[in-house]
Amino acid sequence: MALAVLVLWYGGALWLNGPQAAEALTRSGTGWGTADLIRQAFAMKRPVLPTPDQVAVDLWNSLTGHPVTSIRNLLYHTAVTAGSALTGFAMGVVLGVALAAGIVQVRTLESSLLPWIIASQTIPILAIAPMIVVILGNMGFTGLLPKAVISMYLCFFPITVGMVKGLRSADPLALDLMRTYSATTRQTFRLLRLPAALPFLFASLKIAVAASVVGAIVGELPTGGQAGLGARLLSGSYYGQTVQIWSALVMSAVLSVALVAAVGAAERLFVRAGRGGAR
Amino acid sequence: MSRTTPMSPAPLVMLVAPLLPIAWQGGAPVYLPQSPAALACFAVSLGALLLRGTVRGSLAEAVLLLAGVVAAFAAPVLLIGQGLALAQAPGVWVHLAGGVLLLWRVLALVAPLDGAGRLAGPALFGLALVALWEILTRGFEVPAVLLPPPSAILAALAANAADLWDDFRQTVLKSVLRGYLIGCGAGFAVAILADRVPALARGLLPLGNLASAIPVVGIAPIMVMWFGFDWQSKAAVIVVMTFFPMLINTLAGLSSAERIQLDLMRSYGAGYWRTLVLLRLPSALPFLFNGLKINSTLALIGAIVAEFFGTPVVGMGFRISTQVARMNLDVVWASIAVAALTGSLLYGALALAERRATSWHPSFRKR
Amino acid sequence: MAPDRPAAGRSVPEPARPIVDVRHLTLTYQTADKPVYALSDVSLTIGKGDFISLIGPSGCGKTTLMRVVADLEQPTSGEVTVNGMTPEQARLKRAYGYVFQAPALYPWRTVERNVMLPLEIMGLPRAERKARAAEQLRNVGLAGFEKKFPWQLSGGMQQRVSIARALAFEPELLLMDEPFGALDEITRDHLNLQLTQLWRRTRKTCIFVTHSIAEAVFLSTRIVVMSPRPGRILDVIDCDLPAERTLDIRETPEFAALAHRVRDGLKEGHSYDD
Amino acid sequence: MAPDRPAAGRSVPEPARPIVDVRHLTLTYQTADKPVYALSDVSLTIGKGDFISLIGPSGCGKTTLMRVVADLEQPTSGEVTVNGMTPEQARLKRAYGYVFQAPALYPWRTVERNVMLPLEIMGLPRAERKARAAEQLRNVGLAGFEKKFPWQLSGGMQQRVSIARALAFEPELLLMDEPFGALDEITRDHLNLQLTQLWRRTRKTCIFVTHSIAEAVFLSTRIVVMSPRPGRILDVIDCDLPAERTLDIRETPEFAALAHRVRDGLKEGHSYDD
Amino acid sequence: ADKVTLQLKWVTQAQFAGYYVAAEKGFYKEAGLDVTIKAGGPDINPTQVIAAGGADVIVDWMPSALATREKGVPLVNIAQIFQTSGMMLTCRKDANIASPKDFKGNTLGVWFAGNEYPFLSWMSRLGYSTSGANPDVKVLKQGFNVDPLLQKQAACISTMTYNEYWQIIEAGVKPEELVVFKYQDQGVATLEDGLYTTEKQLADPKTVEKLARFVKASAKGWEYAAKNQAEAVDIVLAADASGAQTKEHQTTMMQEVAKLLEGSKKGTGYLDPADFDRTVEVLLSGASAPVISRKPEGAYSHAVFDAAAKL
Ligand SMILES: Nc1ncnc2c1ncn2[C@@H]1O[C@H](COP(=O)(O)OP(=O)(O)OP(=O)(O)O)[C@@H](O)[C@H]1O
Ligand SMILES: Nc1ncnc2c1ncn2[C@@H]1O[C@H](COP(=O)(O)OP(=O)(O)OP(=O)(O)O)[C@@H](O)[C@H]1O
Ligand SMILES: Cc1ncc(C[n+]2csc(CCO)c2C)c(N)n1
Ligand SMILES: [Mg+2]
Ligand SMILES: [Mg+2]
Repeated sequence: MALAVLVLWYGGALWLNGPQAAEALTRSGTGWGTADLIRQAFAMKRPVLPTPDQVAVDLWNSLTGHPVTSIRNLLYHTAVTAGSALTGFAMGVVLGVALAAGIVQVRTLESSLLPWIIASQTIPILAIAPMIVVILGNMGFTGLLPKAVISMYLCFFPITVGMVKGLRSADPLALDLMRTYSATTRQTFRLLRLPAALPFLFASLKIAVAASVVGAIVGELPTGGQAGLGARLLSGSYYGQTVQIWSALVMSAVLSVALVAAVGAAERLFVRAGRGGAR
Repeated sequence: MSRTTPMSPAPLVMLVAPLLPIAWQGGAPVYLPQSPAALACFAVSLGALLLRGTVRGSLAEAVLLLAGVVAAFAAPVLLIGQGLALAQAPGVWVHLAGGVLLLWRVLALVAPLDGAGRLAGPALFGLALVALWEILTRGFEVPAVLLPPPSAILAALAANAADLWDDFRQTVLKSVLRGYLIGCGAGFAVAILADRVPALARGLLPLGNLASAIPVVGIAPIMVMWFGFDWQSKAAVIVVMTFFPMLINTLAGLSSAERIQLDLMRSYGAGYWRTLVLLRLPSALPFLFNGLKINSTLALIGAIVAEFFGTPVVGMGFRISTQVARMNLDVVWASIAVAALTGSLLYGALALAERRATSWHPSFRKR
Repeated sequence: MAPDRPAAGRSVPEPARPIVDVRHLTLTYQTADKPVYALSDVSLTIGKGDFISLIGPSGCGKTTLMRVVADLEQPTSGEVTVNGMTPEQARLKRAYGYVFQAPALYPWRTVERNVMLPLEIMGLPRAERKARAAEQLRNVGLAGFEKKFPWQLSGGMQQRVSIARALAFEPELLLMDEPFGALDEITRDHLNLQLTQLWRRTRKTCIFVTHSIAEAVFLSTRIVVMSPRPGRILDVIDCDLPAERTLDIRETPEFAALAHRVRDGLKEGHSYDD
Repeated sequence: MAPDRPAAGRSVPEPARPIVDVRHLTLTYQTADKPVYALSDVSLTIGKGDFISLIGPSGCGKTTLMRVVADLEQPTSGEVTVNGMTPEQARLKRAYGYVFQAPALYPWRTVERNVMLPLEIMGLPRAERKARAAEQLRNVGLAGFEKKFPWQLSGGMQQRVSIARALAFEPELLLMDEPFGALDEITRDHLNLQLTQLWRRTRKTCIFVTHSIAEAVFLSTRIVVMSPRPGRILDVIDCDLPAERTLDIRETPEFAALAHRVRDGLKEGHSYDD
Repeated sequence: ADKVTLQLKWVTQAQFAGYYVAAEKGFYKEAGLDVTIKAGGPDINPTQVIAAGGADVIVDWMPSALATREKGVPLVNIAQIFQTSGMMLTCRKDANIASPKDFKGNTLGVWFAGNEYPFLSWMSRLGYSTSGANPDVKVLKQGFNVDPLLQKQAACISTMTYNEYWQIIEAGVKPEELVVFKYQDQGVATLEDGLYTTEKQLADPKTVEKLARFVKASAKGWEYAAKNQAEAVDIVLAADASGAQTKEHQTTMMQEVAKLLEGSKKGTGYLDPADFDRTVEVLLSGASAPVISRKPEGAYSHAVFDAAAKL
């Protein structure tokens, strides 16, 4: 599988870099053959699509070439991004669950709030991210918080949508049982709705934690050349350092996947009693 | 359940209003009795509160209180209209706060309505939000380059209607719809594939996750590089963005069938596909809709964000990014409004379809 | 068959204070195609300490009636009071213990924690919860299964967990919807005995749905026979067997006579169908 | 109590070709705390056209045994053949009709479409499916409820839909797990009669779980009495009542004698517990 | 020390070397200032930041500043650092472009975000339509890098003398394969990096004095940077929090930026009113939608520069 991907990748690199490589060869005069072309396409300084080995070498250099605390170490930037992503994720979980709880429990909220939460998500963050950064910056919040807020903005929504569905998915008979106990709204929530919503919640959390990384990176874009994977992407993009972009992309993907896997592990921990049901 | 829950006394905060200045004129405070317009508004709000006990039925009460709310919102508008400064005038803000709290009660009263009345809640809430925005930006004189008032946005919407329509065609009709369909379709198909061929899933899923975990802002420039400046690159971004949520939700949905239901299919000797079509997909529908709904908003964001990274000179993202730099925030917000409206309609349509297709699900059956 | 037949029921020797008073209750379910008339003009008075069995054909509205009493369903017309209050008020006072027709266990809780659920809600201390759960599980023959999850139990065992759960918190009014339906005769007899002993000791008011005529006669102070849909009350039969009952009582002619009367009532109703 | 007791069963007058052959079947469920021994060395041979009732205390392994036969559970040790094939092969040949202990209806399908589900899988034409569903629903007394959804039915009605669904496609081997548990006596008698008539007409092989001794005696050619957990076979009782049975047969002394023997068998097993 | 917050227009790079040098070499401190330098980015609009009160001084381009001024944020130029424009249009020779009259029928990449006005003004001067169904030149909203040219998606793209042009060269394209059109040479140049503040700040003489010290120290930084380019590049690289900048590229940038500082009549930071007038004229002559609708009044002030000169 991985092999197939590698082959595809190299093929793609040849396909995309080919024209420019050919041009470069022609420019240098003298005749050239297919082997030269391939060599050239796989070793370009500014490839359209860098080859896996170029990315791997760059990754290796930027991970090991400097101490971990150095701004030239990619791990440092990954940690910066992870920090704001996780902060935003935590805030998003709180906000998302709170909104979902409100919507499920308070009828007034359901009918009036939900459509506007949805509308809020159709606002492109890239457009308002700078405003958030500027406004929070004036209120004295710089650094982590604005980025975390943008992360939160992106990740609370899947949680709210999933949780609303999940909280409503409790078996009607089980809800009736709670009614006969005259359980308080809170008790019903904690003892029934919440556990019943867990499968939905975790599906949403996985999406949300991936979104939180995107949010953190988006938050790093307007703040420009500062620390974080977003800043690396940005400057790589400005200065045409394609390999550096890909390294940052790979790191962000690895970060997301790691976070999603962590949520998956939490899921296995919390939702141990699987589905069995009647026989 | 019980219709006659008592009203919270919170809206009574507005009684403080007469004690505080309601505006400033040339360095001197203006009090309530000095402004007939504000006085009239206050009287209406107060009257609505006091007469509440005399009307019967929740709808009548809602209408009466709504009059009070409208008056509370009207007061600052009138005062601004007279050219008064409100920023340091607590009186009018207290009155407004009372109005907002009163609105909460109105929303609670209209919440149980059915049919067309279902729209009353969100509509009132939205109107109030917009009105508050207008009043606060103008009352506190927020610079238009930071946040323009809705009236300016509306004007920009009208003035730029032709451009905005072109943007809509480019972004929504060309990029979003295609990208959304392909992305959701691919996520769904791969989920099925992963479910059917676990070996393939073990190889493919981590890669799929990895690919989908790349942030939009990283993907967009690459897609522009690969697929050119036109809608194709935007659709590609959307495909990548919507793939993962659909995949995750489909997988969760496919595992949501109950054991005994699966056993039944087994006892019929039903094969994989039959079980899929007759049991696992229907029971996955709530999850599928969950994914579709989340994706509907993601697709729109994806297209707009991708347009930040290079487009022909049309598209919502193009409009927003260029107008931000030109400080035409009113046009920016007009574009955002179009995007929000589109997204909400898309979402609403999906929610309606969901209600139709999964009316059996407990979440629709019972509250 | 006359709907005012329950008047007879009200003139029971023991003039108990009415705990449940149902008057002219009608309930129609609105469905997509056509409405279902579940209950039609049902009137019934249940005194404190009564043990009432509801018996009637499948789908006649027994569950619906219990659900109305428990404030889980709103009547279309008619009135219901529980302890002089509305069902809602009674529910808020936690007057009900309800054993549903299906076990309704929470799959993410172990057997023990399912039984402790109401106790948790009522706010009992931890040790007490554990002790009570253990006791009730022992009573229904499930000691040793505390740590299992519901889906690891057989159908009858799940049913018994649900009974244990309802008994654990000693409610004022016990509503039991075919609690012993999925149990073998021996286990059932055993639980029948336990239930009458419990009832004799505590004199809780019980409303009990069963399809077993013998069980109804053995347990009840009064048996309410219902007609097929739309459910009406056909007959209210006083069970004047001695309060102190052992299983042997089922061999007596009085028992047989009562059982016969119930069966006749049921048959009468069924003549509609086949 | 000796595990080779079933040998007696095999020497039934009618030397039927074995349809189900269970040999030294043991099944242990592995759970988080400690294993549950559900079945222990069960051997049983069921001939073609047999009507076997399984009877035994709650939790003794009846459902587990049926599930093994239906290839829904894998034995820990021992062998099972169905029609000379493995249970899996038989399942893939669509030999089974299984009425689960719980109704297992699909909430997104109407009653009618639930009954048509197996017919759809077997590939019957549309008109035929509709006709069969209508017929089966009429048989179980649910005409008029075709368009309702499962959650709009009473417990007993759901159970009857599930019976209709299993009967609709006329399987080779009918596995029924307490199908009539949630029904009133009259409806139950009616369905009992229908079932024996069906069986007499088609001579399908049936394995039937019930807690009603009378029902077991009335329906079966053989009754298998099981011990409490771990389930073993205590007794296999031949029911040599005439094949043509009406409800009156229950009043005969032969019937009473058989019922007595079953009850004794059951009691004997229970002595372990209480 | 007096606090001053400076908002840059772009990410940390040699384009802003003077400020970083002034900070690093202690010029600000000597002037009794405590200066915070906020890096910018593509989506940080310095005018928005100053309108919201997040900065005292911003580095901005004049078209953007004048447009904002018309929107009601009274920005004032207090010093003009870059004397000449670094913007140009870079074309591929193999697209058969030798002079502006060859643009017709080609695709041109342009930065939007306010930078398109000089371009549009230029095109209208050349008599080319840029919009409609069949425009004479097809305009592409160019992203942040030079890929459209390398991949032949556009015949020409916008570049800065100190940045993008060298990226094309670094990608392996030979200078002789390119044709460049400097806005400066085409007579459509507008003023670029300058220092702006608000009228409100200038109303307070104390603030004017503080800003004077700031402008003087900044100018000193720039002069130092122009003279000691290698050192300046190291300072910039150290200030870059993303750690992604390359020394090679920044060195070239520093060289080119230094050229833009030259030509001032009264020393670094002096705004020549003639340049201002030319900028305004270009902006007003924009084809259909000019950036500004009327000649701005009071959009620049020599008060700070003069005060700085007296220090
Ligand atoms: N939610 C519902 N929507 C529509 N109809 C319903 C609903 N619940 C119950 N019914 C109908 O009401 C009637 C009475 O149902 P109920 O559950 O009270 O019967 P029951 O006497 O408890 O029967 P059983 O003995 O089979 O449990 C049935 O015909 C059923 O179809
Ligand atoms: N999935 C499982 N995991 C663990 N234990 C199980 C599981 N399923 C059943 N058991 C155990 O196996 C034993 C037999 O269960 P089974 O369902 O076969 O009983 P049964 O005879 O059908 O009882 P009933 O009459 O109550 O339905 C029980 O003790 C039960 O706890
Ligand atoms: C959104 C946006 N894109 C491009 C530019 C042009 N620009 C001005 S300075 C600079 C960096 C150095 O080359 C660039 C690219 C801009 N101002 N805003
Ligand atoms: Mg019922
Ligand atoms: Mg069972």
